[in-house]
Formats: sequence, C-alpha cells, structure tokens
Amino acid sequence: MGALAAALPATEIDLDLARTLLYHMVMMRELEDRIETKLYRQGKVLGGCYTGRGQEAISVGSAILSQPGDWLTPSHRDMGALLIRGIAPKEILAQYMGRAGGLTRGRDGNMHMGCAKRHCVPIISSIGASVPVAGGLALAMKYRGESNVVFNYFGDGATSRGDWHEGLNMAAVMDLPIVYLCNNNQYAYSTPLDRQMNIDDVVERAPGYGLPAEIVSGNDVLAVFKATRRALEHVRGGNGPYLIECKTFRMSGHSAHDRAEYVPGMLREEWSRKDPVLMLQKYMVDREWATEQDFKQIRKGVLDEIDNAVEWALAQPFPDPSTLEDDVYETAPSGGRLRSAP
Amino acid sequence: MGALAAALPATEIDLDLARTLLYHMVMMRELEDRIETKLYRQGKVLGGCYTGRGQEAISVGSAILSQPGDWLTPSHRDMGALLIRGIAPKEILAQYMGRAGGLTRGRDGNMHMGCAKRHCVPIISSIGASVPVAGGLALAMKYRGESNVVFNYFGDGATSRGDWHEGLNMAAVMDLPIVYLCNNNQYAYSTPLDRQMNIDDVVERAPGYGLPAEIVSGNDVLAVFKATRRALEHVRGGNGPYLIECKTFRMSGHSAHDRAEYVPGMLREEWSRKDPVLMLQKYMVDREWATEQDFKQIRKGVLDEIDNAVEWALAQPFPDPSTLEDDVYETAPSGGRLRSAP
Amino acid sequence: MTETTYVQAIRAGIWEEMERDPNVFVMGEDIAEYGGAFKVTAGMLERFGEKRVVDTPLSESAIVGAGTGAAINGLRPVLEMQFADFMACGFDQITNFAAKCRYRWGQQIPMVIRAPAGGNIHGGPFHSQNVEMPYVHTPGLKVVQPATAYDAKGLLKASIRDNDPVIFLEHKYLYRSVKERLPAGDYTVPLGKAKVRREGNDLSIVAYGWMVHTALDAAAQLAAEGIDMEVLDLRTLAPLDREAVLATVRKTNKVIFLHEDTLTGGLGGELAGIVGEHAFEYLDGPMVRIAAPDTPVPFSETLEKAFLPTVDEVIEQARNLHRY
Amino acid sequence: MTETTYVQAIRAGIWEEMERDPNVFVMGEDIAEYGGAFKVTAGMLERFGEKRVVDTPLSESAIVGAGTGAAINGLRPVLEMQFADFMACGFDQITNFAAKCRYRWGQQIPMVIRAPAGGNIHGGPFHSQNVEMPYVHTPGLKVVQPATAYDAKGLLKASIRDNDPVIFLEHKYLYRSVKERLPAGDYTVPLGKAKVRREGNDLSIVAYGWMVHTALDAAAQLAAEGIDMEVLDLRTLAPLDREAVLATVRKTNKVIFLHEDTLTGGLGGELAGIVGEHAFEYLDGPMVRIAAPDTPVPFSETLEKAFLPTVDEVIEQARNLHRY
Ligand SMILES: Cc1ncc(C[n+]2csc(CCOP(=O)(O)OP(=O)(O)O)c2C)c(N)n1
Ligand SMILES: Cc1ncc(C[n+]2csc(CCOP(=O)(O)OP(=O)(O)O)c2C)c(N)n1
Ligand SMILES: [Mg+2]
Ligand SMILES: [Mg+2]
Repeated sequence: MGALAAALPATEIDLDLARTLLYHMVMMRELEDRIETKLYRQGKVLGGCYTGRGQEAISVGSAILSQPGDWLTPSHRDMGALLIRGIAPKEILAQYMGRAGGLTRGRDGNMHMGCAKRHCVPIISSIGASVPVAGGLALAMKYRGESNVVFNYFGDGATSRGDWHEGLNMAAVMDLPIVYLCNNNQYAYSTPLDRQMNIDDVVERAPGYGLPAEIVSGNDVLAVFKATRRALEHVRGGNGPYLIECKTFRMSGHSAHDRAEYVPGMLREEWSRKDPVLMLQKYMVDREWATEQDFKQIRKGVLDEIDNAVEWALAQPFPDPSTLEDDVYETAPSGGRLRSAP
Repeated sequence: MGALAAALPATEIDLDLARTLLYHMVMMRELEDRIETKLYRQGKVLGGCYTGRGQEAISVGSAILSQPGDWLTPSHRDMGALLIRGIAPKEILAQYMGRAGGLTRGRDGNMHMGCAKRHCVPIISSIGASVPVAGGLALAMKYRGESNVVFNYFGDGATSRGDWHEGLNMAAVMDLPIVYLCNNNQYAYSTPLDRQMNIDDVVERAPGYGLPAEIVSGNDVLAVFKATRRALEHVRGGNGPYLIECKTFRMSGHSAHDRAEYVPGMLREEWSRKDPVLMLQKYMVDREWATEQDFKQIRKGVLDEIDNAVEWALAQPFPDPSTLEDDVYETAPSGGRLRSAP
Repeated sequence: MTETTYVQAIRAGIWEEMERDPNVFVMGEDIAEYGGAFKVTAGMLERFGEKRVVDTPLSESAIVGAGTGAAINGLRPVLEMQFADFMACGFDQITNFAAKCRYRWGQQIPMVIRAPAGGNIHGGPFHSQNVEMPYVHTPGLKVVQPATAYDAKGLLKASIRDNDPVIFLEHKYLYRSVKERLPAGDYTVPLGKAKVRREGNDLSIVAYGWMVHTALDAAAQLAAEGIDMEVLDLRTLAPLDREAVLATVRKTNKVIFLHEDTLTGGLGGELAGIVGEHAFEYLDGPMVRIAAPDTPVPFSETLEKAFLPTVDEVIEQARNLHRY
Repeated sequence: MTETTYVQAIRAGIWEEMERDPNVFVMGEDIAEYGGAFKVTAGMLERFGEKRVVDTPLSESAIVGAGTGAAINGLRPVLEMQFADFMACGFDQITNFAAKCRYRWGQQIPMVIRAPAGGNIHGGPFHSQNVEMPYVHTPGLKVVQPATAYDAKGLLKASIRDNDPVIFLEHKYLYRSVKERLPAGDYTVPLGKAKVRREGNDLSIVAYGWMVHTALDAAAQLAAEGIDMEVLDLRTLAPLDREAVLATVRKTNKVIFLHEDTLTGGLGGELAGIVGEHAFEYLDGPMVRIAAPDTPVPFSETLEKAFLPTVDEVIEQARNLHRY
C-alpha cells in the first residue's frame, strides 16, 4: 500500500477502491494528527504546522485517479495526494522534523514538500503561484503529445491572487490538460468567503475563462472521485482544463498555533457531522463491504505504520551544516564559498 | 471649452452636449494626428507614440459625465478624458515633446501623463496596474463618505493581468465606487482576442466578481454616454462597481512604429465605416442640429487651437539638467547629490 | 513602569497615529478580527471600526495598489504584508508605480508598507527572507528596520507621518525577544539617521535589525579582551545615513559590515562602496563583510544556524581585523 | 562576410539552439506572428511552428510560472519579457519559486528569461530601467548581460544550455548600435567568466553592457594622454567572476566601477565589497563608482543625458584617480 500503483488507476467504485481510499484518508488523518497534536507540541516539529483535517476526501478522491506520468501540485491541505503518489509517511515525518532524510533534506519544512521522481511539485508558499506552474507542466505534456494531465490543487483564498487568474486564463486559451481542484473550505486563514469574493461559489468564475466547472461535496470521497473521473475524461480528451470546486470545511485552525476563534461554533459543528472518513465508512457498511471491526484494523495498521515511521524519522540525522551551500547551482560557482569572497 | 465644467456635468442628450462631445472627439483626433503624423515624424516627439484613433467615443462619452471630485485613470487610448478634465492641448504637446512645460515636466513621455489637480492619474505603464490603484482612490471616497466615483479605463489586454483580477475582486468585495471602462479594441499589441481569452466578451468575466456589466458600441459616443449614465446611477448609489465593455477597434498600429500587418484588412475596413466622429455627425445632421458647414468650422477651430498649442509647446524649454535629482523624495536626502556620496 | 516588547511598540505606534490622524488607516490580510498573523493590529477593529481596519482578500498586489490609490486621494495607509517574502507579489506596484509618483507627477504617496522579515524562527525559504535590497535599490522609496522597541515605535510613527512611501521591515525574531521601558506619550525617531549604539575606538561595526544585537553582544565580549568596538545601527537603510557611516570609519579606521541578508548584492556592498570611495584614506585594514551565504534561507535548525551570522563569527573577524 | 548586429546575434543564437534541441522553445507576448517588440523572434513561427513559438496573453507572472513548470517537465523554455521593466510583474515567480527549486528539491530549472533592458532610447521611467540587481541578489539565479554581438550569441547559447535559471538582459541601445563579424557555426561563451577587453597598467575599470563601450571609448582617449586603463567586461553578473575583478585590481592597483544602473544598491557596491575585503592591500587609491543617480530614469533628452554616465565623466574620474 502507499506505492504508486504500477497498473492504471482504478476507475470503478468497488470494495477494493473503497478500501484504498479509506486507507489513504485514515493515514492522512492519523499522520497529521500525530504531527500536530504530538510531535509539534513535543517540539519535534518546528515552524508552521498545517493540516487538512476534514478535507482528506479531496486529495485522496482525486489523486487516486492520477497516472504515473501525470503531475500534481498539492496544496498545504493535500497530504493524501503525496501518500497516493507513493511518498512514504516516514519521508513526510522526516520532512516535518527538518531531517536530512526528509523530502527537502531539511532545506524546507512542514508541508513545503514534494518529489520530482513522483511528480509532485512541492508547495509554492506564495499562494496561487502553483497555478501558472501547473500550466507549464501541462504545456510540456501537450508539447510532447502525451495524454497526461496536471492535478492543480488550491484553496478558496488562492482564487483572489493574480497568479490564479493569469494561470487559468492562459491554460484556457492554450487548451492545456489541467484539472483544477479547489478546496473551498470557506476560509483563507481567518478571512471568510464573503470578504474574499462577492459570489457564492468559486465555479462562478469559470465561465469567465470559458472553462467547464462543477461543484461537488468535498467531504464525500466518492463524489470527488466521480467528478475527477468526469474531469479527466474531458481533459485527457484534449478539451482543455476543467475546474472542480470541492465544498468542505477546515476542521482545524489555519495552522497549529491558530485557535480559529473567528469561526462560528455552529459552522464547525455542522461540518463535523460530515466527516469524510465516517461518510465513507458508512457507505461501506451500508453495502456490507466492511464492518466496524475492519475499520479498527485499518486504523490500527495505520497507527503501527506511523509508529514505525516516527521511530525511523526521529533516528534520522539533521542535515550536515557543511552541506549548507550545496545545490544552489548545478555547479558551485568558482570562488568557492558563498559566504565570503575568495 | 476644454475646462472642467464648474457646473454639474450634462446628463441629457441635446445639441449642447452633442457639440461638446464632438468638439472633444475632434480635438483628440486632430491632436493625436498632429502628434503622430507630423511631430513624431519630424523628430519633435521622441519615444513611443500611441493614439486612440477610432476610439475617441469611449473616453469622451464617459468622462464628460465626471464630476470635479471624481478621479480618472485613463489608458493610453483615452486622451479625450484628459481634455475633458481641462488639460490643455498645449500641455499635452509639451509632454510629448519632453518639455519642462509638459505635465510631467519632461520626466516622463508620451501618454504617460496626468495631473493631480485635475484628478487624472498618469498612465501606469504596467498594463493592468491602474485597476488596484482605482480601488484605492475609490476606497478613500467611501472612507470620507463622498459620492464621487472613479473612472478606471483599460483595454482588453489588461484583463489578462493578475492586477486586473485582484483589483476587480477587491473592489467588488468592498463595494467600491468605480466605473470600469474596458475598451475592447480586439487586440493587445499584435495579439488578437482569441489568443488572450477563451471567451467572446470581456463582460463574461463580470459575474465571477458579482459585478453588473454591459456591452456597448464603443464607437457610438451617445451609447457610451448612456451606458456610463446607467453605471453612474448604480455606482453613485453606493452599489459597488460596474463594468462597461466598449466594443471598438484600434484604427492605427499599436504605436507609431507598428504597421499592424497582423490585422486582416477586412477588419480594419469594416471598422472604418463606424468612425465615431462621423457617426455623431450623422446623428446631428439627422436631427438638423448641425450641417457639414458647422463641422468644418469646428474642425477649423480645433486646428487653429492646435497650431497655437504646437507653437507654444515648441517654444517651451527642455528641462534644466540641474533639476534631474529633484522630487525623488519630499526632502532631498542629506548627503547632497544622489549620483555620488558626500 | 512595565517593559514594552518590539511588537507591542509597533502596535502602540500605529494605535497612537490612528488616534492622532483620522486619515491613517490599516489594511491587509487577516488584520481586523484576527488582529494579524503576529497580532500587531489586535484590538484595532474594536477601537477604530471596519472603515479604518480593513481586511482584504489574499491579494498583495491589490493591497499595495489600493494603498497607493488611497494615498493619492488623501489618506495615509499603513499596509500589512503577512510576511515580507510575499511583498514580491506586489513588486511591480511598489517599485514601478508608488516609488515614482513624486518624480513623475509631483504626487506624494504617504504610505507605509509594514512587513515581518528575517529569520531565526525556523521559517524556511518562504518565511525568513531579508527583502530590503530591491527596495533600497529603488529611488523614491524609504526603507526602515528598527532594532529596538524604542526605535520600532518612534520610527514607525515617523514613517506614518512621512510623505514618501516607506517600507517598514519588522524583524520577526525581535518581535518578542527585545523589550524596554518606553517614555509615555508621543515621540518619533527621525528617518535617515543612524545611531551609535556603543562608542568604541578600535574598530567599527555597521549593522541593522537583529544584527545590531549580535554586534552588541560581540562588542561586549570583545571589550573583555580589550578590543573596543563601535556599533553603528543604521535604522534607516534608504536613504542611508552616509555621514554616520563615514564618521565612524574616520574615527576607528577599521570597519565590519554585518547583515543577516545574503552576501552578494546585500547592503554590505553598498556600504563598502561608500567607504571605499569617500573614506579610503582613513582605512587601516580591509573592509570586512559578514553576511549570510548566497543560498535560500534553509529550514532545519542545523542549517539555519550555519546560515545566520553569529556572535562568534563577529568576534573572530573583529579580532582578525583588530590585529591587522 | 557581413557583420551581425547584437540583436541579430541574439536571434541567431536562439535559432541555432532551437535547431539543435527540440526541447528548446520560445514563449512571450507578441513573439510569434509579430516576431516580438524588437523582432528578435522574427521568422521563428514559420520555421518552428506554433508549438515552439508560443504567443501568450499579457501575463508576465503566468509566462514565468509556465516557463518554470515546462522546465520542470523536461523542456528548455526561452521566455521573452517585452521590456525588462515588466519582469517586476513576475517577480514572485522568479525569485520565490524558480530560483529555489534546485535548493529545495533538487529540481533543475533550465530556463532563460530574456529581457530588453537599459536606456539611452528615450524610453522614460518604464522602458529604460536596469533591473539586474534584485536578481543578482537572489541565490539560485544567474544573470547575464552581453556587451558585444559575439558575446550576445555565445552567452545566450550557453544560457540556453545551462541547467539553472538565467536572467538574460539585452541592452536595447546596443541592439542595433553594435555589430561585428561572427564566426560561422556553433560557439558558446561560458557563463561566469569576465573578459579583459583592453589591457592596461595604470588603472582598471569594471563595467558591463553598454557601459563597456563607454569605458573603451574613455580608455582610447585616455591612452592619448598617456593613461593606460584596463577595461574588464563582467559579462555574467551572477555568479560574479570575483577572481577576474581581483586580478585586475591587483595588477593596476586602482579601480573604477562603472554601471548604467543607479548608484545605491547597484553592482558597484558589491564590487567594492569584494575588492575592499580581498584586495585592500593592493589599492593605491579610493574605489570610484560611476553610476546613474538615484532617480527614476527620466524621459526628456536633457535629463536622460544628465542621468546616464558619460565618456567624459569616466575620463575625468580616471584622470583624478590616476593622479591620486
Ligand atoms: C501570496 C501569499 N500571501 C499570503 C500568504 C500567507 N497565507 C498562507 S495560507 C493563507 C490562506 C490560504 O487560504 P486558502 O487558499 O483558502 O487555503 P486554505 O489554507 O484555506 O486551505 C495565507 C494568507 C501566502 N502564503 N502567500
Ligand atoms: C505588464 C506589461 N506588459 C507588457 C507591456 C507592453 N504593452 C504595452 S501596451 C500593450 C498591449 C495592451 O493591450 P490592451 O490592454 O488591449 O490595450 P490597447 O493598447 O489595445 O488599447 C503591451 C503588451 C506593458 N506596458 N505592461
Ligand atoms: Mg481556504
Ligand atoms: Mg486592446
């Protein structure tokens, strides 16, 4: 589990798929939970600490449809996409802990991770900046005549940025193969939707770019899966980009230090009743595909995996300070050290 | 003529208004013509040389409705707006010639002019950058509880820029008093609309910001006038911004050095039949408000004005090089000259 | 009397200016109800209302552009960038428009752009940068970075009253790590004036922001060895107080330029240019630059520590230079 | 054999690289049918087709972002900014993302951003700027500015083959004002290597871009007076060829730093920093900086002339320094 399936991705909703989705959602939930409520508080994780709690269905339900040659640009709430692409929990943990064994070898922290080999662009911290970059990834696919696509993830807040607009517009003009996945969790940090935009739904922007778009429940992993499948049919068919707006809610502060007192309690309560993990489990139980017992086992398996991964990550060394000046350029500039002249 | 009317602007279409509109359109046409086909070729005008030939109805038909306390941010095709705000042809000519008597006193050139006193922001050369700035001008109006508005002019090309998006979105969220006037002349430099956007009309973007919008013939000055009047009613009423898309065509190269061979001949021909000056004149003749004789006289008056203005401008000195370092800051930094340290 | 932290001093400075002048207002992301990512504007919404404490969408370019427009139309905006790193998203508005208004058309832009900058907080490549140089390099802008709570308040108040656009860089590590007793009531610290933080005769060190403290710590230790180092705090980076820089070099004849920013293209070079041209005859030794190396700001503690200039490094270089 | 202008050399350099490597493509505003504002890409659409000669909407940030994405996914984009001044609109993409990919995740970005820069063309505040310094200041970027047609072609070809992001600044005034005979066929000029354009013994001048010609003109006149000035053309501004700078200073013991960019925060300071630290013992006189004053670039001829450094100014300063 966890490795990028060598075969083509699943396209039918069956027990196998449901179990795969559930596994990744539970892994994301528990891994983030371990990071935020344990490792961060223990001081093992420094810097910012963002989670996608309550939003697991979005990255999991979509990325599961990615093919090996596709590229993904996950946002800071999309750990599920990294897991599905085969990035191991231990790599993620080492990243959070700033260890040499992490995905950026300690050069960057927290969710600012990705992996060229597994076609995941690490988060570009400047919100919205990934949108034009997704365009370029897709342009190269079109250039070579591949049928691959880019999965470009962002939040509602990103839609206020100029880069978002420039990127969508250019991709639409050039018919680039991109599935845009907006996680509309109704807040950008503390800013509610009505201070971000004068519309109800992000999809209302799509006609302005000539893009097809749809709204989907972002907490229903199967709905996300189906919408992504529709989008991929359109996009892989060479018809240009497609926007999916996933309605969801951020079941945490913006980051670990934020108590989110600006969120009305009712809203959080309302959304806690739509927990994506529980929703999928209910679906499986209704179909008699699984029992509570199975879920417990899955969770137990995940927690064991995490225990091992934490152990591994904690044992990783911190980066050697002598590597500080490596990899700024392909070849170190003559004149030796960068700190001072020859 | 030419001075910002002390009284409230005209709101009814009558002979007086028609004559005023015609005067400004003819002045813009002839003044730009003098600059491009005479002074530029004679080497009296240096740098770039952009005209709004064929687009005069847009700035004239809208700016005529501006009140003294309003602010305008004209684009490089909107000389009519400057004229209506009381900026004299001689000031414009001195600007183009880089003279000390020009609106930027030789510090900037060509259409990069405006005037704080007359509430015209000089062109910001970075296309699209005026849109957020218009938001700030409007924010200050709202802050003080004024009923003034901002007239924000831009071309179709500007709508591809991130600033355009950020500016419109913020203004919509904040209900700022702005009339957006898009001159859709179907090209951004050499780039036709279908390489700029995947939609037919710029107004298709308005719903994405929750903005009211309408399309109007940008070559029909009375149509522009009426649309602006409608927009102002909305905007001065405190209902937030409003977008008018003026369909038009650039009857010149992008600038004086561009022969615009990329424009299909038919297109130019088609639009030459919709000359905004001739259209207004026909309207006046149909109503027996004026005769060809009157038009000749108006044109003659304009040409005389221009002759005098050229003479004045040519007699203006170039900026004194000793002023080079003035006005970078309110108070010159201690340490004296900026070229070198004390 | 209690002590005031650097971040509290900034908050007090804005607060007092908003009380004093109804045209002053604050605008930025998450600054109203939330009080800003670093809580600088906490409580202002309650006191001054929505009109003067303006939350914006996530749009740095529009924030700067709108600030400039508001300044043109008579207001005195104090803008908050959530992190200095994201000022890059408004770079065109700042450098191509706001900076040039006075020169082009005589239009003043009394605007302050506040931005939390600097490292030593495990912020990594996107939340730790020192962004001063592109703005120091842009004629028409002023650039300020206070090192103390006193200066933070006084320089900010002076910046808000200034009629030119000011980039006000607040050091995130100093926010809560430095504090002092502040005088009651109104005071300002003039822009464009450096300050000798420690008098000395053997050599000089020129620094700003957090590095002033690094320099002072080093100077204290060096004093024990009998090396008497003068510490000059630039406070304003543009326009630079060239006289003060030249004066300290003319006095001690040896100089170190210290900054947290990366070496190449950093302010140290500019200072070397000024001194190398105008106080060359006074120099009794090489001009030493201590700066971060030319890499992105790394996240991990081992790397960030190696990246940031340290007290030990200053001491070592000062000893060498003194010995020279 | 006919002579090739600087602009033709650039065009030829791109053309040859596109012939050589199918992953090289050009992208920018008005570059396809129109051939670009300065006609650098004229004819390429016909030769290479729409796929490899890509017109974009008016979106600098998206151009840079898409270029970076394409580079990640295996292509070698050569982007055109219509004017260097508007790179400011893509500043975040360039400095915060493209520059940091290798450091953060080992991802190479083989991308060239071409940008027509510089003045002396009556371009005014928005079409004349020298924008190199913010990029020189950003670790991870390379910055190049050729002074001759030979270098324009050779450096551009080297930049296209380089696996790091390169800001390639073309001087607009040189486009059609310099030309020379170029060797037939393929050649490159290595990045990171300065070139002595004129040997001399009395003093050195370090310049780049158009100012190399100003320096050479001054040197020719000074020679008639018996002053023998060495002229070093930096060619690559980042990473700087520090050894070459130090070598010329160690040879002549006196140095002038000349650039068209404004003084404060310009490259002259960085050069003074390098020399003041590492060749201090060799200096027999102050380090002189000649640069434009700290103002926006003015439009009018009288002002632009006063703004730009001149041959006469170089001669005067060289005489003074020689006399020192
Ligand atoms: C350009 C930019 N401005 C500000 C920030 C600081 N910031 C980080 S995340 C965030 C909110 C993002 O909101 P949204 O896009 O809705 O994503 P969410 O966190 O809700 O998933 C902000 C303001 C940033 N990273 N980049
Ligand atoms: C940010 C930016 N990029 C490029 C340019 C160069 N440029 C000047 S005008 C123009 C085309 C503008 O098109 P549009 O907005 O439609 O206005 P029009 O000239 O058609 O009236 C371009 C590309 C610029 N001024 N600013
Ligand atoms: Mg959100
Ligand atoms: Mg147009």
